[in-house]
Amino acid sequence: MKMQSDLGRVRGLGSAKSGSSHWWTQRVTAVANLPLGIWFIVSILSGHTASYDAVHAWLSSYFHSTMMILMIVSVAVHCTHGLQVVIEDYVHNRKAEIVSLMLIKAVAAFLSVAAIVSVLRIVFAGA
Amino acid sequence: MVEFNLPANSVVKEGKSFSAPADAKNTRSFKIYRYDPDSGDNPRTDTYDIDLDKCGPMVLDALIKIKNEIDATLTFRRSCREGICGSCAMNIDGRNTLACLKPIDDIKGEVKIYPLPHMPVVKDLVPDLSQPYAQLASIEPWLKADSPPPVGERLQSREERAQLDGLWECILCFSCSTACPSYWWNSDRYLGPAVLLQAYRWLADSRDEYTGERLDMLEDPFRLYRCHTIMNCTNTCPKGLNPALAITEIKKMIAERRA
Amino acid sequence: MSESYKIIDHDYDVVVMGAGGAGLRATLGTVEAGLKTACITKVFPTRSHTVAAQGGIGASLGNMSEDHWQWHMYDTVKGADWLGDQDAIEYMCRNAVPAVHELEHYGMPFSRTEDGKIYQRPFGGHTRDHGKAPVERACAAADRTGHAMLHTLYQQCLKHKAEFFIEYIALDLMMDEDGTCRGLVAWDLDSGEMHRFNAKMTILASGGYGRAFFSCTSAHTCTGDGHGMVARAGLGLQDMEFVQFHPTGIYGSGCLITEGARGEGGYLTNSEGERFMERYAPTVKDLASRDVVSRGMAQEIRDGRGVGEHGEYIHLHLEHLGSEVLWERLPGITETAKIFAGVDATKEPIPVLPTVHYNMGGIPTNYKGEVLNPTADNPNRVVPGLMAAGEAACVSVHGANRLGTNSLLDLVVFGRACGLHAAEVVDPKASFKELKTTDGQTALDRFDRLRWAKGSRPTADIRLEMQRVMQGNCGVFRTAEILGEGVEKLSKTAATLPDVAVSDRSLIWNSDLVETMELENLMVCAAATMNSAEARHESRGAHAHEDYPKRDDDVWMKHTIATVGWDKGYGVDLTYRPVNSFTLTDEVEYIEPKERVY
Amino acid sequence: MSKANRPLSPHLQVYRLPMAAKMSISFRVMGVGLAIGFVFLASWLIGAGAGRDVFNGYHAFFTSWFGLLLLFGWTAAFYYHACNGVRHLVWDTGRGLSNEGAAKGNPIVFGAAIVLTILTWIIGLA
Repeated sequence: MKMQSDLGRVRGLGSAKSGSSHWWTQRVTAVANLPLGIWFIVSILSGHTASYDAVHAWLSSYFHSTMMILMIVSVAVHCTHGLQVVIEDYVHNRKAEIVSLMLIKAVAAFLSVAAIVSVLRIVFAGA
Repeated sequence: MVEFNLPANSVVKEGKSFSAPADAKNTRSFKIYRYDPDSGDNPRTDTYDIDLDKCGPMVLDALIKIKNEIDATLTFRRSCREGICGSCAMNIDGRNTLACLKPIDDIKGEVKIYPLPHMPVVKDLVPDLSQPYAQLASIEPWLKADSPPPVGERLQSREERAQLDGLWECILCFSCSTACPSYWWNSDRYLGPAVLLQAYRWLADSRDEYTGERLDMLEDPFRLYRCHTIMNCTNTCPKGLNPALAITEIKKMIAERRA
Repeated sequence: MSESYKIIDHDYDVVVMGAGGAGLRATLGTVEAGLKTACITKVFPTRSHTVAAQGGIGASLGNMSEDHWQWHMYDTVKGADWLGDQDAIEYMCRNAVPAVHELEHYGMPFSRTEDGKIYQRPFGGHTRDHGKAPVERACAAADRTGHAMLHTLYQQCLKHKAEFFIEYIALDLMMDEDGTCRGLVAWDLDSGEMHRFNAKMTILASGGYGRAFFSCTSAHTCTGDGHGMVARAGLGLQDMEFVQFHPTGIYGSGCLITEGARGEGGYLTNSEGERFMERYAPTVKDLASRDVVSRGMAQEIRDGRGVGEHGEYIHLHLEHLGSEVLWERLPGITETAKIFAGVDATKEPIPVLPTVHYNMGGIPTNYKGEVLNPTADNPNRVVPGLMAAGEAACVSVHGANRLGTNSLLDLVVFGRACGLHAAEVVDPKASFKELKTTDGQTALDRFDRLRWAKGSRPTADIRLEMQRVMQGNCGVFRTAEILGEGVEKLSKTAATLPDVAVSDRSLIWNSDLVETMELENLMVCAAATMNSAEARHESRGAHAHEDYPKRDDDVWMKHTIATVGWDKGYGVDLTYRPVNSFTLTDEVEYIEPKERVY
Repeated sequence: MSKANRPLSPHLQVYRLPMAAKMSISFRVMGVGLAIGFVFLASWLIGAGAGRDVFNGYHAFFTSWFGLLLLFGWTAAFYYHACNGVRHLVWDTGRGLSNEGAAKGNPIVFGAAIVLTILTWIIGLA
């Protein structure tokens, strides 16, 4: 049974004096994702992903590999920020919340670094 | 996880029906949420058939008619009956509004009436609002200024005063907060649209000298940033105010002061 | 039976009943003075009826044109038809300017003039230089001035960490054998527990009793609870026959259209399209005081010049003001007209009718807020430990008829006065007199009696009958016959109160029981009003007696004191006390009575 | 009697969600779907770096009917999320943030997302 006063509960631990960075980053990556996403879709439609050789040729280009790495970073950040909000909204078990927040960050970090390494391998293999 | 379903003690059962007098020609059914705190039973919905020819035009008129003529135990808050006190906020026909301002004719078919959503129910249509009231107190909703006031009034230009329009008219009915899914899931930490609108009312007041401190107090992943611009608040406000815009203005102010 | 109630005792320096404008201002004052204060209220503070006030708060700021508090005082005395106590009126009008500036300093969002000052508009009965022409005296926040004020006062109470007991129903006062008030008993709707508030000072700010009538602008909660408590404590109520009809209640719903609408240039017409107020008040026309305008409207309707199918209402025109002015200065009533009359005020006239609006009478007090229990030898005898303010009180600054904007002013000025006086007489260091187990027992007995009432007449039945009698027999026009019949009918209705039926037995949020207790309070008010009116054989202010159409200063320049025998079939004893014919200071002279023309 | 035992009033069960709210929820669902898409994108890239055989495995999956269905879903999700996202960015400036603005924006977001999705697939399949 909750016996703490309403005001005590509402004031809680006070303001975290943060949150604007998260909010701002979400917007910045959203804006970045628009041209990056269009670039990616146009690339697919242009046949750059149609075969192994096409992909290698495509990503050997400095421009396209740079775009790809930027997209990976921007999308990964946007994803983790977005998922974080979803988890904070719905997961109210404190332990589960912390674990899942760490988990999505770890997965995103691993996948994006591995993907970037892969892109770099293609770039340097082609050079 | 957040519970999207109602807890076992809150599941609503079918209740009693009261039919209209035999000579009634223009009848309408009102399906009303009932909860009796003494019985320990689950909440139920009772259905009352009302002769609209012998009833005022608003949903509140129907509730009062039911209380006066059919079932005196029906319990709800009401006071001014003209939309300025904010007492009779409830969920009518699936949306939050004031019973006194909601014409029965606006609703097709059965009129379903529930308390404000996702709140602890004290009895029938009376929710416990102590949490939103405490949240209101927590934002310190009063003028804070250290400059000694002049002998007469503080001056405020008409343009500065116009900044308060759409904010100071809020009647604290909490229709908006209890319409917000984000508030449903996180009302313990998210301040909710009504309280944030009040917070912005003081940020927007040219006479207030604590803008920075107020923003500091609000900048929090939960207090402010749980707003996801779902727009239910603005959509449901019975006074036609725009809490979503007020919250956005707060976010803009915080963004603007960043390097 | 009643031993079973769980009783919680509190000690407070001051207990305030009511959290409207007067209650909040009094609470603020006592808290600021360092007194431990409890504010007991049956609704959350911002839901109090002050919130519905629209047009403005009167103060001679002179922001728009020349004005002086002496002019304001003259208008108030004249509006009151010389029944007001001029010492109190002087106190109010003199303190109006600082009171409004104080509200502004608290953060109240007043509308502004071009040069950034508080906006003021003309209002009925407020004139420049003793009746020469209307003057802009109503300090306004659009047409939601009461809302702005009430929220501002609540905010200040939050700032000062005032203690509120919200949704507590005050049952009765606790009175000592020697007539000292010792606090009150209240019922917590949320938990069902009973609370005894042991207090060195009790301040009643419980509002008016508009709901004694069938059609009124008042909220459902305006049920004269303080009046009932005072009557049950054996004290009298003053000038209850003076009930103000607001000229412009929306036809049908009774919702208020502010007088500020006429202040901004609105006017009334009859079925012939005639601006008939020119006949009744040639100088200020539609901006005459409310009793005059209401009587004019009622006369037009009686003479067959009412508008509508059955000639039952009057038209209020605003459409010529233009939608820009309406939406900026009168947004609230433009909306209200749309919702409750289905009328677009920017295009068509609004159907209106004089509607019960305000009770000039109430609990007698002096200008400090102390409640009076007058005797023949001492008309100014004070009840120790008890004060009152706001519409519940009769100071009397409104006399026989209140001017618009003077109610909000009354609230803050006399709410503040209560705070000042309490700070003066209450010693926070003095120990509390202990409560006896029997203190408050009568309140609990009454509660228990009504809770288990198994009669045959539902509360709503009796209430409706009472409201119909009041509406029909105590209206704008009164005759000896109508009033005599009213006294009889009302006593018959009151006689059925012991046969009341309550169907909810719960202690938690039992609104059926709340309404029944409110009905007993309303009956006290109704009985006092009807009997006081029947006895006053003259016409003065809001009391228009057709058999005695003239004011009679020789006989009736006196306040009525009605003592209601709530336990004796609501019979009423009437006594009288003199009107104070002196001012507070030498700076202004007593304004001698003269004929009242606008 | 106890305050702790008070029932919770119905919420999702009774609230008639306005279109803007439904769009907000689908915006979020699409976002989560796109996050899953990111997992596939990253592993596809890792596969492309790992060698021809691994890549061809991925390629076979994405050109199967199920893979194409997923791709179609992601395309639709992307356009919807992007269009509604643009609306949110506009809202963040305070513009169009009203009942009328939302009502106007709803069909625009929907229409744009549908047109762009179909257009992309027409080009892709051509």
